[in-house]
Amino acid sequence: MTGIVYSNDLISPSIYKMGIQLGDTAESIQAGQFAHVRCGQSYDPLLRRPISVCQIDAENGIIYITYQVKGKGTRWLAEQAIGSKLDILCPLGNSFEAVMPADINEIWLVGGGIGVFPLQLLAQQYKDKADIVSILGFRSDEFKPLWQPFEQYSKRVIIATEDGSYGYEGLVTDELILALRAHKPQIIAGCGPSKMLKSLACIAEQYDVPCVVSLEERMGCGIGACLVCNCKIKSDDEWHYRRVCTDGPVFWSHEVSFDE
Amino acid sequence: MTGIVYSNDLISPSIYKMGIQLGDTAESIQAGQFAHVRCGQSYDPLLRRPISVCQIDAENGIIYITYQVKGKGTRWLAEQAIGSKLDILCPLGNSFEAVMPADINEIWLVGGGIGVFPLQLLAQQYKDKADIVSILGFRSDEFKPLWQPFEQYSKRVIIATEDGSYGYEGLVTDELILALRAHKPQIIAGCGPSKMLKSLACIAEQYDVPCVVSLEERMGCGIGACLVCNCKIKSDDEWHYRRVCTDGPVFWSHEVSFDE
Amino acid sequence: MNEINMCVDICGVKLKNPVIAASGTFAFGREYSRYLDLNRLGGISVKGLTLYPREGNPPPRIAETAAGILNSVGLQNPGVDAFISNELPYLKQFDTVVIANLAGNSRDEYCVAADKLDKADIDMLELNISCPNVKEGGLSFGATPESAYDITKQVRNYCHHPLVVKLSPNVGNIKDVASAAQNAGADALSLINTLLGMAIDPHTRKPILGNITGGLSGPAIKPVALYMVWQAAQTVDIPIIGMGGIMNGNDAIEFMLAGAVAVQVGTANLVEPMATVRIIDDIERYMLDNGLKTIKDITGGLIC
Amino acid sequence: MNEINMCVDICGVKLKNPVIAASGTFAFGREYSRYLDLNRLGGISVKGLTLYPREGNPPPRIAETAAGILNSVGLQNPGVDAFISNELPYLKQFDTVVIANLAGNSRDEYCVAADKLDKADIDMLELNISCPNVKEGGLSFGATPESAYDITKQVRNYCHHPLVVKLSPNVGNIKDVASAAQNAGADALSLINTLLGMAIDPHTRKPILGNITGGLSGPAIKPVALYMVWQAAQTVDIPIIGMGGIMNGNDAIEFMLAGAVAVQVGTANLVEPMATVRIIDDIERYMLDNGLKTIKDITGGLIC
Ligand SMILES: Cc1cc2nc3c(=O)[nH]c(=O)nc-3n(C[C@H](O)[C@H](O)[C@H](O)COP(=O)(O)OP(=O)(O)OC[C@H]3O[C@@H](n4cnc5c(N)ncnc54)[C@H](O)[C@@H]3O)c2cc1C
Ligand SMILES: Cc1cc2nc3c(=O)[nH]c(=O)nc-3n(C[C@H](O)[C@H](O)[C@H](O)COP(=O)(O)OP(=O)(O)OC[C@H]3O[C@@H](n4cnc5c(N)ncnc54)[C@H](O)[C@@H]3O)c2cc1C
Ligand SMILES: Cc1cc2nc3c(=O)[nH]c(=O)nc-3n(C[C@H](O)[C@H](O)[C@H](O)COP(=O)(O)O)c2cc1C
Ligand SMILES: Cc1cc2nc3c(=O)[nH]c(=O)nc-3n(C[C@H](O)[C@H](O)[C@H](O)COP(=O)(O)O)c2cc1C
Ligand code: FES
Ligand code: FES
Repeated sequence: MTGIVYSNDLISPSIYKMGIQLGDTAESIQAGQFAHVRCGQSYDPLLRRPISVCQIDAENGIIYITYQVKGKGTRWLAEQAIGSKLDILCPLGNSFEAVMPADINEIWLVGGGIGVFPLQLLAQQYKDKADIVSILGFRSDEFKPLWQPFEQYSKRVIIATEDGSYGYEGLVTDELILALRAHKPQIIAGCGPSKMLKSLACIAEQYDVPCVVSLEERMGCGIGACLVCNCKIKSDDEWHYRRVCTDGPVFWSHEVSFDE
Repeated sequence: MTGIVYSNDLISPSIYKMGIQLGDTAESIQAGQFAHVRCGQSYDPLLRRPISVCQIDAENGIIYITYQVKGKGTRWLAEQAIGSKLDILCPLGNSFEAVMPADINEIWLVGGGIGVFPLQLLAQQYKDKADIVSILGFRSDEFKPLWQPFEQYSKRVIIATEDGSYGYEGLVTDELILALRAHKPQIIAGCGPSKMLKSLACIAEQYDVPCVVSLEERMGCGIGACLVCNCKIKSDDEWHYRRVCTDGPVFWSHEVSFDE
Repeated sequence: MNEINMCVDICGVKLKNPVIAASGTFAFGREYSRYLDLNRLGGISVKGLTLYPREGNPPPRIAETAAGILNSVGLQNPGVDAFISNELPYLKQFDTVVIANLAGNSRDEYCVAADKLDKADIDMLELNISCPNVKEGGLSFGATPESAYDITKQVRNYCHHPLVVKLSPNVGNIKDVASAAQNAGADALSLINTLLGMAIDPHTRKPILGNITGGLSGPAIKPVALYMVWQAAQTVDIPIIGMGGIMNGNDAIEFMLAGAVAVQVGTANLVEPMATVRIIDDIERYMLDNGLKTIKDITGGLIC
Repeated sequence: MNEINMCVDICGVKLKNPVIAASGTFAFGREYSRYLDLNRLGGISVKGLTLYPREGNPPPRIAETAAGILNSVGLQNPGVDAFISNELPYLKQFDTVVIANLAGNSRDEYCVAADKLDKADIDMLELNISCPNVKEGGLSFGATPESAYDITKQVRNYCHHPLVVKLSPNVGNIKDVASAAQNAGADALSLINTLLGMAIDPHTRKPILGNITGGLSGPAIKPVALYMVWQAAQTVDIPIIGMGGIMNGNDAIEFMLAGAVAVQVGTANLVEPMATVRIIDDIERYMLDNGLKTIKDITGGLIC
């Protein structure tokens, strides 16, 4: 499908937020789902890039993605002017809603770095149904624009920065433990680097709180056909490879095998 | 060297004229020389594209190229906005001046289609030294903006169009023969498709008029090192491969072996 | 009349057009049915099947390279039995040719699986002796003319459907392997499978793929694929199905000019789910523009 | 101290850094001296030389492909004698290692030319048994372990300088050819030369190259080259010079991590005349950033 670039702004060091006009599709998207974006007509870069939808303006048919410029694909994205056409497959993936129980009224969002984007849409979509606490970690306060959107949707926002330049100094998981000692929420939803997710899964198990996580893996098709995006999912004593693009990206944290 | 796009306009069907700020280099360029332009940072397209310099604004340090959008490289060029940076090697190649005798005071320019661009700069640079007659062929009158620049520099401009929509209907070489029957100029300078150049070389030989031509060949380095751009050049009974990028692109027509 | 006939006949099997989805990039068709009408395809070569189910290799399984991708899926598949009971009936609903792509670890495994598939309702068998992503088997069968001859001969005994042998480009001389497969009884050849390759992350100093090495596909390999198809076409008399980096109609035509009667489209599906259908349309337009009436007017038409 | 030492020693020849301009893309250095200081280079491998002058193949000799180029130059060169009298003295003015790249049509031709070069003031001989663009000779010598062994052994007799054998990727198993060259007395290996390939213009229905086929180089082939360098490095004990699609410092580092002590840069020179110097600077910055003191800290450092 063709999207039209509606806005494309640098909001933090090497992080851009882009609005894309997608029409009626916009309102059908659930948090955790992603857009698979072709970055130009050239064969270099060749593959689409998966980017989470982080905000929806359903009324105007606009979705927002926030992306860090890392390599060829995201660099190309950053160069696109307002009005440019984007070749997009969207929405792809299962979504948090598809995995979580239906009756959620209290949810803690635990995210690190660029892993906060799918949680942002989750916050937007659950703000009226559930009490939201956002516990987010960043390198420094330069990334303030990444946590600001959470403030309007959350009962409470706890920020940890690695350099202590804002909020608590340290890891987001440390703050989570402190908070869990005081109260156990109905469910935790996490997204971030796989090391962080691994700790999160351990903590959730230890405190016996249900936890869903959104994973990232290198992708090809994004639609479930090429089997390159797999992660190890345990069920009983067995494990199987499951596709992050269609079986996920959201899984129960206790099912994910993080050992690789 | 880095050039800055100064202008980039569609002037005829799929033909763009681009001004590029090159600073002091601009005034040193001779007609027949070309710019070797990198079309983006991607590896697809990978090679630079050779494009003749067709006009110079020495005062402002601006060179002009006119190019037809054919494939990936020229399509990329057409998308460049004013102010964009271009990675350019320029000037490359020998030039008409380097091949022709020093005392030229009468010159006929014979060009076809996009082959007229190096001749345009030749006209600009010889307008005060020599009487210029331009005999140019195009597909139709849609390409009028390609011959208009010749009008201010030439004593006479003869246009042939394949569909007869302007000037004479037919081939530029037919018009050349008619003109040669009336008068033989001191020298002919030609550029265009190789079929046209082959006829031109025959005609020049037949009428015994010295003739220089500017050739095109697929290029790699453009600076004489990779030996991929060769053409067959005769000298006495022998022939040798010569590099179009550095030994040319301008050669005496009687030396070129057009048989391939 | 401007009637264009895009049909091709490969050993008695009629394809409505020469465009086949390549094995491993199209799964069993289901995922693509959301994006295109499977009835439009000349054929579908399904994900490589093995006798028993396989989980495949550890992630990451894909690395992007310049104009190409490396994959190290390693034949993750549900096994031949599950294919026959769960996937084949789905595919047979559509009016397109179903090609079963078969790989194995041993001669016996190939033969038992070939026998099962042969008794099922497939249209052709594609013998994959060129998968670079499994330790034993796969590529090792396709690496020399002798081993290619041997495995083709064995499987031939169990296969009464047209037998397509899929060749590896990781060989010294493609002509020898092509001849060997033909001599062993192959009804057709398909080529190329992926080129062995590798990618390294200079920062972590580790290979990008979990399996260290992988198979290179996509536009990057097109010149190599085209060369090998051209070489094979000059060597054998049986039909050739060409592939390797086909992204658009012009690419497909180049392979047919070089001697292919049909083409497979792989990596392009990962980039653009509608790629196969767009390529069919492109070929039709090329035929119209050039006044060609049948695919025979293209195949082998290279002038040199 | 932050002293970085970029020197590498290849069989007793000292290169000030591991970056060598690849044969056929750098001519005899003259053209590049306008763009960069030749003294900065680790070495220069000159255009492939033959005993007698050669005109090379008919044009067109280059076709751009996705992230790559096909070339069919066909060893156009002035011959060994003219090289020694006209080009070598020019190159010897610079403080860089001069590598004579040698090709031939026959064993005798290789040997006579090697003898002439050996007596001249070169620093190393690179035996090109992998040129895909000449009918006899070239590639055919590098196609099998046996023929590679034989020609290396022959030339070894005439070569008292370090002998680098340049391998072809158009083989079934690079390990076998690498071993053969080592066993025959090669002091070092360089790889890869170009992959055989082809490009067709669908409109004219003709091959784009005058010689129909050509050799593929550039970023497109990097994954294949990296794989082969890694394979060779695990097989032989002699130094390996890696190449194939190196465009920047990271690419060079990947080859060194895979086991190369030095790298050659080819196609990149055609795209950007300053490529070699930029790559040297990139490697230096990588070493600084990662606290590495010598190239040995990179070579073979792949973690897997
Ligand atoms: C489901 C999902 C959602 C994501 N959401 C976001 C988001 O909202 N914002 C954001 O900044 N990033 C997100 N990412 C990561 C993003 O896809 C990569 O940063 C991006 O693909 C890098 O592309 P590049 O061209 O900049 O980098 P390159 O290094 O040039 O990429 C090379 C290849 O590796 C792949 N790749 C590299 N890093 C990653 C990664 N972390 N995950 C998956 N593939 C990778 C690329 O897709 C490409 O195929 C998400 C990833 C997934 C799987
Ligand atoms: C000395 C010289 C001067 C030129 N001056 C002009 C000019 O002033 N205006 C203009 O429109 N064109 C000019 N050309 C032709 C121009 O270089 C090609 O049209 C252009 O390279 C096509 O690139 P592309 O990416 O659009 O096409 P693609 O088809 O994508 O190109 C593929 C490859 O083929 C090469 N190629 C394709 N056609 C030609 C050709 N005719 N000559 C050389 N290489 C070719 C490209 O450079 C590239 O390497 C000149 C060519 C030469 C050699
Ligand atoms: C992700 C992926 C999985 C593949 N799996 C198989 C397979 O199971 N069996 C097979 O014969 N080929 C497999 N291939 C190879 C393709 O069928 C095809 O031969 C190759 O990719 C070259 O074509 P392309 O460049 O169009 O992709 C796979 C390719 C890719 C990219
Ligand atoms: C135009 C051109 C000419 C070449 N000529 C030679 C040659 O004469 N001798 C040789 O050994 N290799 C030759 N090569 C191969 C390169 O030296 C190198 O092995 C190959 O191009 C891969 O490296 P690259 O991808 O960095 O170009 C040539 C390559 C190109 C592109
Ligand atoms: S990316 Fe293809 S199956 Fe997930
Ligand atoms: S383009 Fe390299 S020598 Fe002319």
